[in-house]
Amino acid sequence: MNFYSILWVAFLVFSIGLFGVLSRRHLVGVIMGIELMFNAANLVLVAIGWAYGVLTGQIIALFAIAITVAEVAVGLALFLLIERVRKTVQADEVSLMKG
Amino acid sequence: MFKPLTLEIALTVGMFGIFLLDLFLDRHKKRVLGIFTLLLLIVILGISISKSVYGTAFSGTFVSDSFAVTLKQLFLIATGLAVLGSISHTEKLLIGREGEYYLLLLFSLLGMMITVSARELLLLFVGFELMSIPLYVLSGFDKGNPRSVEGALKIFLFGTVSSALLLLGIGIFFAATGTTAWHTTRALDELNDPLGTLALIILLAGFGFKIAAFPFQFWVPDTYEGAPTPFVAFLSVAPKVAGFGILFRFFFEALEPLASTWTLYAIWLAALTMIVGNLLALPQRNIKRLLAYSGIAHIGYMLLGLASGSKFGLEMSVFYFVAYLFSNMGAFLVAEAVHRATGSDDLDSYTRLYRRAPFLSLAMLVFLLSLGGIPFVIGFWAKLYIFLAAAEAGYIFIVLLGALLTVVALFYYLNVARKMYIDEGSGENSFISLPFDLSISIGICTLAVVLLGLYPKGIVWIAIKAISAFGQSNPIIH
Amino acid sequence: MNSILLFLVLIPPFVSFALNGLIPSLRKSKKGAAGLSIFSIFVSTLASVLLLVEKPEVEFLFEWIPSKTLSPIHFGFFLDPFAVVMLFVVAVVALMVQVYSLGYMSEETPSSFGRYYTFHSLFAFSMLGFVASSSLLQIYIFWELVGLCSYLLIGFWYHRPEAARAAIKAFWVTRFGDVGFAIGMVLLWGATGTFLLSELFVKAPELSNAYLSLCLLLIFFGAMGKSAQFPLHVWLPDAMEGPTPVSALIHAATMVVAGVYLVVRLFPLFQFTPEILSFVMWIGSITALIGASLALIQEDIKRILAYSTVSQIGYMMAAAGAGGKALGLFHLFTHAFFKALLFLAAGSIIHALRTNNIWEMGKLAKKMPQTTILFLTGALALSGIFPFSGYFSKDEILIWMHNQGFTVPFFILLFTAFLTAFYMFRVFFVVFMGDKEAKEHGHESPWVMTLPMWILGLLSLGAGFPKETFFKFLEYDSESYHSYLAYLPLTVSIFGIGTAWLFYHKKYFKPSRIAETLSPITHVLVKKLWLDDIYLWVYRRVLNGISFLCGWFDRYIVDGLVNAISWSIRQTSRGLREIQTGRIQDYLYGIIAAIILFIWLTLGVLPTRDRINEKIENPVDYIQAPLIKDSKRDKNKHD
Amino acid sequence: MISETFPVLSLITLSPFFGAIILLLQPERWYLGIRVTALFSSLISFLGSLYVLVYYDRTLGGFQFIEYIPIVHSLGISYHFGADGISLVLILLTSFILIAGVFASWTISFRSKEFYVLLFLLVTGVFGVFVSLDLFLFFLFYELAVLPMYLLIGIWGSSTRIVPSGPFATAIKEMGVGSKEYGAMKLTLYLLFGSAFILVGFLGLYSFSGLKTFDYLALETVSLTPSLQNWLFLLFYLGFGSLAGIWPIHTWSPDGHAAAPTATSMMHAGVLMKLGAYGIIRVGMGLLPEAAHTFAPVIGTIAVINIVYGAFGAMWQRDLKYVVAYSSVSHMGIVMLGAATLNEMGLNGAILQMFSHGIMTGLLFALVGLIYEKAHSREILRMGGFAKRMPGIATFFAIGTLTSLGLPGLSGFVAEVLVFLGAWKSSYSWWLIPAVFGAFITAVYVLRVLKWIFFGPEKKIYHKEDFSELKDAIGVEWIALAILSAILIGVGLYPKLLLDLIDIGVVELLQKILT
Repeated sequence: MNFYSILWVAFLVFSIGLFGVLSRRHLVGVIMGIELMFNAANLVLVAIGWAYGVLTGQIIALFAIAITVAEVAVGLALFLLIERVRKTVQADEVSLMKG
Repeated sequence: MFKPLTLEIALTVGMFGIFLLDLFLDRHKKRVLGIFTLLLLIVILGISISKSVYGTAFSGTFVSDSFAVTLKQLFLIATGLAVLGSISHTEKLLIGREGEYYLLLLFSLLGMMITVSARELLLLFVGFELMSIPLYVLSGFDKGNPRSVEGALKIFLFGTVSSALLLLGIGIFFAATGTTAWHTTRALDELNDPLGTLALIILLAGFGFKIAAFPFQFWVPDTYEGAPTPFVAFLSVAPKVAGFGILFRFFFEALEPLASTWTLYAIWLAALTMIVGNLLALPQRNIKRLLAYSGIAHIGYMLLGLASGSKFGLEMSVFYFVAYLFSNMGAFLVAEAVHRATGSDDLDSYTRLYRRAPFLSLAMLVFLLSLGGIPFVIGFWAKLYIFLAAAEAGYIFIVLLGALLTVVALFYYLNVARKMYIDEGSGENSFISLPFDLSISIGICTLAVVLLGLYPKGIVWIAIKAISAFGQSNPIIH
Repeated sequence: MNSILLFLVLIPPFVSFALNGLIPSLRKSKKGAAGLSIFSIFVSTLASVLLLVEKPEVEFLFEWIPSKTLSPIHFGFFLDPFAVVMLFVVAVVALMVQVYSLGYMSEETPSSFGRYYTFHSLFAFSMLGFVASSSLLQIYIFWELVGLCSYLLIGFWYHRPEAARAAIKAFWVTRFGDVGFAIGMVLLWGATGTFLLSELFVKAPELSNAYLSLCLLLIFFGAMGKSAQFPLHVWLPDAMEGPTPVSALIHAATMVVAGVYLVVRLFPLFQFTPEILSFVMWIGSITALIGASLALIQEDIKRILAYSTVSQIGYMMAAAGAGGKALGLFHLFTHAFFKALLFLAAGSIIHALRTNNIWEMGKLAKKMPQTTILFLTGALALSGIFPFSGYFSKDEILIWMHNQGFTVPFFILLFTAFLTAFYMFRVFFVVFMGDKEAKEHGHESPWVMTLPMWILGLLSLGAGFPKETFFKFLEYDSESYHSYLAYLPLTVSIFGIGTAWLFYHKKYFKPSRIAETLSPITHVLVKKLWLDDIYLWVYRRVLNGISFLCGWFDRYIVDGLVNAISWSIRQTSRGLREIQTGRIQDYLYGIIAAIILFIWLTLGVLPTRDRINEKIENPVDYIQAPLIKDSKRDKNKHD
Repeated sequence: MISETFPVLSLITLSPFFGAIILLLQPERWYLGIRVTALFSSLISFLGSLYVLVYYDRTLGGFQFIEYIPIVHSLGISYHFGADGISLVLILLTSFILIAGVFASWTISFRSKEFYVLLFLLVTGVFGVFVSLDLFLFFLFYELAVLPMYLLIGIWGSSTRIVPSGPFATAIKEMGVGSKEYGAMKLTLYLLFGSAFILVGFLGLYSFSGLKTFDYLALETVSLTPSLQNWLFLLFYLGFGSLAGIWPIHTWSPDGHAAAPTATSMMHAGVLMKLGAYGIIRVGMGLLPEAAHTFAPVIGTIAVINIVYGAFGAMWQRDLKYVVAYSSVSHMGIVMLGAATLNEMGLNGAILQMFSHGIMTGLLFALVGLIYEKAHSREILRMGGFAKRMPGIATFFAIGTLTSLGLPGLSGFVAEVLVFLGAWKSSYSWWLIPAVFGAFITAVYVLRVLKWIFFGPEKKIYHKEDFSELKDAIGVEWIALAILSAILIGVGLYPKLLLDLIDIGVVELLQKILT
């Protein structure tokens, strides 16, 4: 496997995730996109770590996974709150404030 | 070996204490938590003055140099002011949740303290997240308020995407250099290949969220509008300074070979941010949104310091942080005070304020003048120094742009002043009485803005000392 | 000693003005104000008589405006015989008029009475200062000051709209002439570096003729305005809205002849420019004719006298222009007395009858015998009848014109002499011999009014006799002329009186028939040559039009642009708000935009740091003002 | 080099400042105390300015009464005061206007304490600019002189109505042209725009001179490349020019003056506009001599436009304050023309014109304020025959207008003549003709205004106002008028009094420019 091809794959996954974030209307879909982006980044870290033959990448990836979980936890709590207050979980309907 | 970590450890221990206190305190007595928090912050601030906190830990990945300590002191002050402004606030809004509120603030503070000391990307990332996640929660702390929740959603999504980018950036940086710790490998020659530049771009895009420069500023006004105001005062200052802290350290220490590239980015970001921030602030009718956009504009000015690419520029930026901290927090705290009296953030509620609350309106005027860069208050020196730095670096036209935009900014600042002092509309005439804690915090800000405006030399000295941390190895880049 | 005398002439009126001006209680005490003023001018008169006797050459200077790299400007006084004569004239007439005013203005309120005398003192000071000035700049200063007094005194009854309008008109027109004076003065200074007359006279020959001509032409333009020469004479008839003594002093005897005096005073310069002198002469001649013609059809006694003044100043100008500066001054000398007399007499009538219209007067010879005699004296003098003073001076001028070979002007002036006699005696016959009964019961004026008139009457009668002495005093050789010419002007004048007698006393001819016969000319005269209409058109259409354009342009274009810019900034910011859609997913595009921006910058699509900081050319190259001299621009290019 | 003598310039400058502080401590309704304090502190400045005028060593020349204390050494900022002939005259002007302004606003009772506080802050700024020898300090004071204006106009000002028209009608309508808030905001922003240019210029001088100092005397010694000089000069010209009211960036001045209260208009038209001209002469020409040469034609030509255009603009106005404001634009043109001549006569004239115009506009605005106070109207065409009811005001108004049209014996004449002489001596002699013509137009419109307001039959009752109740000025109001008129006449009669001083400064300046 080539050094750059890993990056390309990761980039692709990242882009898919970003596309998901930008295009999904449902907030859970959005957060899934974000997960995908994180995973792409993790992929890079792990792969590069492997390529360099050091453990740094894997360690960072482990941390990253934990942190992602924390973020998602906060996010899901927030979505519940939104569902309760605004009676919707559509991303584009949450736009009280603008301009 | 833990000496450099003294502040962080002290904070953590204190947080644990507050956590325990929170568990055992009666619902109605939780107000004491604020005072404890404040005391804790003051103690840590006291410790930070000591020389013993300097040093490195974790084989150099954690550094407590003058730059880090100075910024930490700023964070502590900002947090302290926010806490002081919140003590009487919590009563109304957040019955029984003071513990969470203060702990979250302190967690965020801890994250900031770690980020500005980090010389390693993993540590940086962890600190960054530790700083960010509590902010998401705090933004939505006013659970029943749809605006608050919406603001929280916006900062959360923006922040998370930025985190993902940051992580990707770390990966690419790792790919380009083979390491994530930049204190060991000084010669990062590989950075000059496209991968290095890519890492720079993606990392900057990730950090951009924190400093809220254009085009990362979108979440700012919405979140500010919705979130509890004392927290916004904190949010508008501390994380921004932390973001700049990261940028300064990372760019100057790690990305030095790419200096010509990132100064170019910075100058463009600075120019665009100044323009967009000032222009968008013009039509605002809500004081918090207005201050949000004006804050964005100020980020643009601070970026000029980075863009000048010299130590001089950084010094002047640090000066700017101080000026911005007191002026902006002060303005937000006044907004909080007015909000409590009138229940509104609308500019119209400032009409005839000079009759209803002479001290408050005078303080607001001082803050606005400081933000507008008017002589004899600290904001003027901040603007002047930053322009001086930019002019030194040869950006005379950007300075001209900045100076002209300052005038645009004065338009909306003076509009507030007009509401307070000139307009004689009919309306509430009753005297506004200030809660004790708020008047103290506003008083501190006012004094700082005025006194430091009269004697800026001390801050200049502190700034020079802070930046001396980047000392030896960094030639002034032109 | 002599300079003390000079100061005795100048200072008392100034002191009187200052005291009256500064102390309201003095000003408001009728007797105090008038007494002080009259006393001061009396002192001046005495001193001026002494000067006349001593005939000194005084020059006195002090530095007024310092200068290190250029020569400083001095202030001072310089007396020559011309100035001494003029001082005498001014002081005497001013004294007479001020005394006369005691009676004429007696019905004024104390404060306005005081104001009147304050202005009179200022006028006396300014006029005397003007006469004695040693430098061109100083002449200009006093020149303007007498203009100011004229303005203030014409508009003395400011509550009357006509008076206010006439005052402002007088100031505008003379000021318009002064634009020329000022420019000419500056030009002259530019070439010689001095304002001092004595130095100017020395340096003038060094100047190129064309340049000097230009300067003098411009200065003469000022004189035309002040001395009511065609076509700037339009203000003088209107100036009759002021109190009659003022008309006598300022608008007949002294201020209006300042232009003549200026030409005489600057004659050492004018003599180098024959073209300008002949221009002066022609203007004078034409003015004389036009003034006299316009006087023919007026019905207001003061306006008749005013046009007559215009015409007589034309004589003086013509004489000066023809080279006879002493003759001009001599006519000025005599004219001052008899014209002042005429005005005062007219004032006496107006005072008694409360009207200016000659057709509302009549049979005054019986009611006001003294006034009648005095008016007749003045009229005879003006018409140039022997042995009255006007005979000597006017004759002298006509003969000089003839002898110098200026035939056409000579005939113009001769014809004017005829017209002069005619219109003067038209007035006389209508007013004093006419059979119409005046509405008001006419009565003789009090002695304070008649006494000055008698003195002036004596002067009008006798001022012509010491002609030889006068010329000798001025160091001027009068030519002897014992030819048929000597009797020609007299004959013409007597013929004019006779005609008036036939027309207006005997009613042998009907004036209206003549007017009908000559209707085109009458029409032109009735319309006053359309000059007023032209000036009004210039004021209303041109000046107001430009001011409208400027004002409108400033408010709606220049300032409009400012507003438009700030408005467009506001609109931009409102438009820019649209990017803040409120939807979080739109916000996230910001990050992508940033990444694209960074990539662009890296690839050099947008201006880079170096290009931002590119050396920018000299801004002067952008401004490219055609004003900037080429050498300068080249020099900058080299650097 | 700390001054061994008494720091008199600091006294002059800071006396109003401390006056303001003392005022702040006084109870709001104790009017007499407030006024007396105000008078007292302005008197101190006045006496100080007389002191320096007398004790200035004329044989020595140059900057005297130097006070020098370094503030921020690393940035080359210091507390550096000093005055030469030019600044002395302007200091004197300021203190005269200040005293007259205090008297003219004696009767203000609406928030009078704040009024005086702001006014005194402004004056501190003005004095500071005139005595600063450190560009940084200069800028600080400059800003201080501009900013209080906003509140002064906004709170105590008055509005007028402008009919939107022309191609930018929408903008004019939506910006609220004519209201006092608009006037205040426009003035402040305009001037701060100017100060932005100035600041950039100062920073440019700081960094490009290579000296890393803001010290005027040090910067004088540097010679910069022509291209750089031209750029900096352009910045200064635009920056200071906006305050000096040069065409076409003068439009803040009519609106601002018209909206401002009496003392503010006096201070503003009388002194503040001179700050701009002073800045161009002192900083622009003094530090950038070659650029001064290069730009002289541009400055002069624009000045000539100012003169004629301002005069015609004033002629069109029917609002008394606008007339005076536009006449200021015209007269500032004379100042700038004098500066552009680059010779002794012209520059002397320019400085003297600053002084004379300052006093004159001060007088006129004081009178306009009085008339407005008594007649409640500024519309010229609605007035008439006021001379009968207010002979005193009429007299002083006449003195003011006559100075304005350049009547000899009053100070305006001397200044104008000097500028005319200078213009003819300069390389662009044709400037003389429009300048003189502009003076003629001035005569046309000022006399017309005088006639419309004071002469003619009394308009008894017109619309709602009853003018038959008009009163003349009373009490202390006379003092302001008398002081200013006396100066106009005094200087007009014996200009050498001031010109001796001015000449010293000007000759030194010229030596720098011409070599």
